Amino acid sequence: MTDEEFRAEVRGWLAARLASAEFACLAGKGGTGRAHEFVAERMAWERRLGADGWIGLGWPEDDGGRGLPWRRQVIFYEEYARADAPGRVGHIGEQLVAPTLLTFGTPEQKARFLPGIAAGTELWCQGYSEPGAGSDLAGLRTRAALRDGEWHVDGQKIWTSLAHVADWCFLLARTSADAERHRGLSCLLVPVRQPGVEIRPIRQITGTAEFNEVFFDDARTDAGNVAGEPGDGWRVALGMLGVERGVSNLGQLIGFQREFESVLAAARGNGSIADPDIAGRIADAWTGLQVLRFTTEEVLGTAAPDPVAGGAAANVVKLMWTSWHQRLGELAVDVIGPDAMLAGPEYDLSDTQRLFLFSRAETIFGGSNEIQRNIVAERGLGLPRG
Amino acid sequence: MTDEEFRAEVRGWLAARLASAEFACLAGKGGTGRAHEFVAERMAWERRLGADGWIGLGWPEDDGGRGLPWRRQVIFYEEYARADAPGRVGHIGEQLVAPTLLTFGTPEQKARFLPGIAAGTELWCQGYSEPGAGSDLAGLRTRAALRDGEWHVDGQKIWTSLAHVADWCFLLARTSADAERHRGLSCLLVPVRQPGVEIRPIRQITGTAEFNEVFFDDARTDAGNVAGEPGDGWRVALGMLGVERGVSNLGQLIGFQREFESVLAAARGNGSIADPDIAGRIADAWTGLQVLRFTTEEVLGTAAPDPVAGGAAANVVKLMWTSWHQRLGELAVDVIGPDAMLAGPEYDLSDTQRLFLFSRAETIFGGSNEIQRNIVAERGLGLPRG
Amino acid sequence: MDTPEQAALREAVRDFCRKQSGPGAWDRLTGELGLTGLAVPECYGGSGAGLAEVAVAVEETGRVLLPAPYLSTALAGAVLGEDGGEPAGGAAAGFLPGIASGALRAAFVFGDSVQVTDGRLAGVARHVLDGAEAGLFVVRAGEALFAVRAADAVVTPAGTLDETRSQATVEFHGAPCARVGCPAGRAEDLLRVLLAVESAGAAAHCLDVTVGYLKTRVQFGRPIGTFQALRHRCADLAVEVTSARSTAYAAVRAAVSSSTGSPASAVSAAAAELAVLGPLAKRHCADVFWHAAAEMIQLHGGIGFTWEHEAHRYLKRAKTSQLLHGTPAELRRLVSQRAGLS
Amino acid sequence: MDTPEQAALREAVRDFCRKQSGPGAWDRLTGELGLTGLAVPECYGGSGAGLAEVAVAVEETGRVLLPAPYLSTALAGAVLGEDGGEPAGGAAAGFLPGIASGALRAAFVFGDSVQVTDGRLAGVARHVLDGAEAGLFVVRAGEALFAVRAADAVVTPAGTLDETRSQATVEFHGAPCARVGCPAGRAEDLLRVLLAVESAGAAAHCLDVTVGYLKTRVQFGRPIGTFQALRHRCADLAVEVTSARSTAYAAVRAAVSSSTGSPASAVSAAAAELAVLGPLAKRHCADVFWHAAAEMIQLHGGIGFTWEHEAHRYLKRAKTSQLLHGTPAELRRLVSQRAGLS
Repeated sequence: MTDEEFRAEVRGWLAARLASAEFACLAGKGGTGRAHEFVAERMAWERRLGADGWIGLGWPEDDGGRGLPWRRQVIFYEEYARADAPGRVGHIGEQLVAPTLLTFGTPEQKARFLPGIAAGTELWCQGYSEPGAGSDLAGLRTRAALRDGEWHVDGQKIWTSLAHVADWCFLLARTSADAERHRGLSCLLVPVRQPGVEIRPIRQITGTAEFNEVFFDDARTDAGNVAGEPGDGWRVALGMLGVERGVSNLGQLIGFQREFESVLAAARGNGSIADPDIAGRIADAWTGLQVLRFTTEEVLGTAAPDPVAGGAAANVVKLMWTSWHQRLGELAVDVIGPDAMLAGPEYDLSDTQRLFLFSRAETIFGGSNEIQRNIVAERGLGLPRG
Repeated sequence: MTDEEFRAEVRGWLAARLASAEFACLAGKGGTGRAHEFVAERMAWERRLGADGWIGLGWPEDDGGRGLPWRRQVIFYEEYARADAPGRVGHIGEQLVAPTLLTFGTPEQKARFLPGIAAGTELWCQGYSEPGAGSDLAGLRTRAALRDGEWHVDGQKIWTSLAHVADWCFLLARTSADAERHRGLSCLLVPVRQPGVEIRPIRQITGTAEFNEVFFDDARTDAGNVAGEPGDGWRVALGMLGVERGVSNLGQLIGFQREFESVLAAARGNGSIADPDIAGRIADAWTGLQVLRFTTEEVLGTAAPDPVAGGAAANVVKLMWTSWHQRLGELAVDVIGPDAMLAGPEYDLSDTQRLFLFSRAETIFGGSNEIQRNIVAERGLGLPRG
Repeated sequence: MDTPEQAALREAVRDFCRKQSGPGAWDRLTGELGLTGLAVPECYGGSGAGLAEVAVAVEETGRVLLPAPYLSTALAGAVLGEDGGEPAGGAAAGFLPGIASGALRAAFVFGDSVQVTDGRLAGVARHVLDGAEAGLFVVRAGEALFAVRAADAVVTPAGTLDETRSQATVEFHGAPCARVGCPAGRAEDLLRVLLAVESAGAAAHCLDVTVGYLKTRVQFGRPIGTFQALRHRCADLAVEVTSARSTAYAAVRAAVSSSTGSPASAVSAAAAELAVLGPLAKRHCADVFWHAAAEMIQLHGGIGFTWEHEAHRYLKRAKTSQLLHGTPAELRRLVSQRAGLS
Repeated sequence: MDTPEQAALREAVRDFCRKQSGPGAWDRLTGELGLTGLAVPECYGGSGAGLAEVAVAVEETGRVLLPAPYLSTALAGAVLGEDGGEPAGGAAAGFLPGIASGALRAAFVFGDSVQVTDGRLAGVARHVLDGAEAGLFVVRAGEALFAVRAADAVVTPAGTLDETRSQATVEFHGAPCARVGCPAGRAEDLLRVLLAVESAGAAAHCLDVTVGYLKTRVQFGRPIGTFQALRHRCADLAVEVTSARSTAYAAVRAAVSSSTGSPASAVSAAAAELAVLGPLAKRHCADVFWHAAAEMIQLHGGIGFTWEHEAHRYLKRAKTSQLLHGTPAELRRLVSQRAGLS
């Protein structure tokens, strides 16, 4: 099969499924600032994806994947975005947990967890941040202790998306009481639906709740549910941080392109494109998107370290896309004008408004831009630490 | 006399003198990036200013000044700029050394040095920065030791403007060998024209030399020539840093206004004002100048600390004016277009080119913008030091 | 620089804003504090102070995004008050006592769509700030200004992203109206001046709160306010906020000097200055406010993005203030034209 | 990503640039290294590589601001080479061997003032980059391109702020000329692409040198590269420089794919892409270069401002590259128009 045939297959599958009675309601749902929408339907969609073999495209075939090369995975994400398919609820499992287990997991762990991820039947959330440890992950205070063949977990996580629908949490916890900072952390795999876990949604700037707080009060998981060695969680977690959204960065460019086009259409529609300021910013946004695309392809698409970005290519890309997307949100609102500051009944927001507001979070979550700059300075440029 | 009568007097004096055969050549000379021009004539001009009572306007009458209030001093600077009078060569004596001696000097020092400054017959330069101590003044290594009734000075200063014409250097040197950092520094008054002092001009981005390196090799000055107590130089020097150009900041706005107007005239002249980009930046430059003027008047013109800028008002103003002036330089060049990148014979530069290039230095010298931000964060906002 | 009286007023308003909450706030603000009557002549029940005092109150209420139509109502007092230095009947006589007492809330309607025919107004205006609660509309029609009772208009409140300040769509279908002496252009510039002051106050609050957070939030074992990159961004913001406040008050001075109580010799120059500084200050201050609110969220990290934290309200207010009564690009062109820069 | 051959070429050019100095440099660059012949067909003495290889050499010579008319000459080889895939006579046959050997330096004349009448050119062009040393001018007249010997033109070198690259005023008074097949618009876009590559290389150098300085300069008892505010600015610059390089090479790929040697099916799409990416890349890269040069001076402090330090040359080159062949504002409009964004 050629790449183009593969692309046609993806496109055909998406078109057919999104036209079906079951999933027609999902087009464009669950995207930026819409993680709260149509969750049950998107869970069904996830199972459909799994059943038809669209999860784990890049995993080795021996591990239940399809062993597809990087380019094919990008094609899948591109077509997925182009089809306006719904925001994924299984991406943490597929893109964070599975790669971690493929790298650090035991054969038993892989056998236990990969099939559920691949089938879209077991959903995951990620427990890294805590109220006192946002930028400073090494300052985590959630603790886990091994007693009677089980890890007992106590503490609090925050900014945990999808916790309310997840089956499992991929958790970074302190397992060695005397160790400091980034030593003595472990990556635990903890079932979410148990008495010791309580989930509270966090209402956000958009008025809806895309994230949660998760409280662990003597929550339990089997002794074997640790990814990598106990105490080695820092290396495991950080090793996967860059991987987390690597391959999907290219796919998301298609979605950005569509968002840009809707801004352009709005500017044409209300005549604001005749304003030289708006016209100039539209040209800048389009230029910025091309620059983002070229850079993403260049620095994420090649095996060798970039001559400038060095080992911090993913960080460079994150700084670029979050800033670009945020500016697009401001432009989108400025194009529409004062109407963009009116809310619908019960604070129902338009796509533009969600883009405008939610993009403020993108420069914070997943490693704030300040943390990204620290990493670029250190790993990319080799500047000494203070 | 009313303020307006005083203004008329200043204006009349300047008009008459600048129309005289002796000084007609000086209009607009010695300004931004032109410190190297017409130095001998500007020294004569300085003596003329002194003879006619225009130096030391704000000093107490008992110390040879005129005891004029702040507002009158501003009027003088405004009219001075409006008349396009030449760049001063006596400003370090008048605005740095004299205020220091008025605050910290002995009666003998005031009697010895103030008259020469007021008369414009003794010129000063300032020796703070060193090759290894630019932003970090506390890292100074120039040393002075008291032996046989004289200070013996050894070391090197850099970025010393006017050293080649100055009679005296106001020097910050380490006088206590065992003290560290900002302790053990002293402010010495050192004659420049002696065998132990060697001056080398530094050629700058403009091709001309506005600054010098000054080498001290067993240079001498009398034991009494120390401002404030020996060892107390840090407090003396830094106490005067804000004062240094405080009152003249308001006057310089007139010069900025004239520079802006010449940019506007150029844009009208070559039609580039029809370009929305240029028109917008011209509006921004004009707006920025008004904002700068209002802020300078508000935060430097009132006795009480500004509610936001706090004790860092002078630093806020320096950040504002240097950034504004630098952007004006870029705009001036962009208005002219490619011709602005052509140099005259022997690298002779136009006013626009000097503004464009020299304004890059203004964000560095006199405390770089980075140092200014440190001070605003600490003294203005009360943010804790690391 | 505040006069001693202004400083006392500022302290009183700030104190009120610290404590205010609930439905009785408006009554205290208008009754005990008399803020809506600051620019209303004494003969109409106001304190006869002026726009400078209104600006002090607007800066302080802007700082906390006080959810009340204070700015519009106080400005209506000033605008109508310019007609009514001595009891003269007309619009002023009918409305000023209500404004001064707080019984009557006001809002301004600018834009080009309302027209006057035979003393009656017709047309529709959207995005009328503070319009949902207004009992009085001060309306531009052509170059003139008219006062209209809300009872004679059809008012449809709009849902707003910024829930601390209402907007409404206002329709006039042959509404009876009274002529107001203040030119419409001047009134809109005065509104811009007060939006500038409000923005400057709100921006200062964003900076204050952010600096406070940076002093106490500990990461990597120390307050994040010790991290130089964040310190420098706060310093840059301090420069902007300082400049916003200075610029807003320069515009206030032009507004005061061009008002009817000022010496006649100064009025016309000040009026020309106001025509430039109104749009200039509104643009500059709203831009600074936007930047301060955006940095407030970013520097707070995740917490700054929650509904419970106040930061998002400032972001929404800032963008609304940027877009209404002249976008930054529109005001740039307006300044250019009025300052003769083209 | 360089091919292995390109990587070897890059290493050779970089090595040459490290050591080059003095008047013999051009001879080594053209002789031993054969850089001007990279895009010249082998039948004319070139190596028949292509624009991608020229771009590699231009990035490296741009990094050091090599004071030689390399960019223009190598581009002339590519532009004339598109005519001359096989010995076909005409302009190509006459000039390509000289370009390949280095005996003939070239420069491009764009702008609207030169016209062709009866096979002869008339008009004046200013700011001709690399024009002072050129023996050959490739000249736009209308939509067509012509080759003219410098001996048939009046060339007046201009003094430049940026002393590492010459400019000249070039006058044609009925100069004989030979038609070149490459459309003039394409040639100017190719020039923009190479200016983009050069700017990306120079910007990377500014960042490298600045980072190196920050690692060694000690103030307050530690390398200033440990200060977070400076680290973050370098990080932002690294993002920009990375993006400039990626964008420049995307434009190079469009240039290569749209050249005559490429598969016909791809040429027309690539030509349309080049028309957008030429101006887009030149604007973006020159803007990044300007920012990098300005930060280079600021972060070096006083020393970065001296004549002896190289930083000022980069600043002057960056501004010159921003202003020639389309200012940022002009190119923004051009991109807008060509990409159909209006």
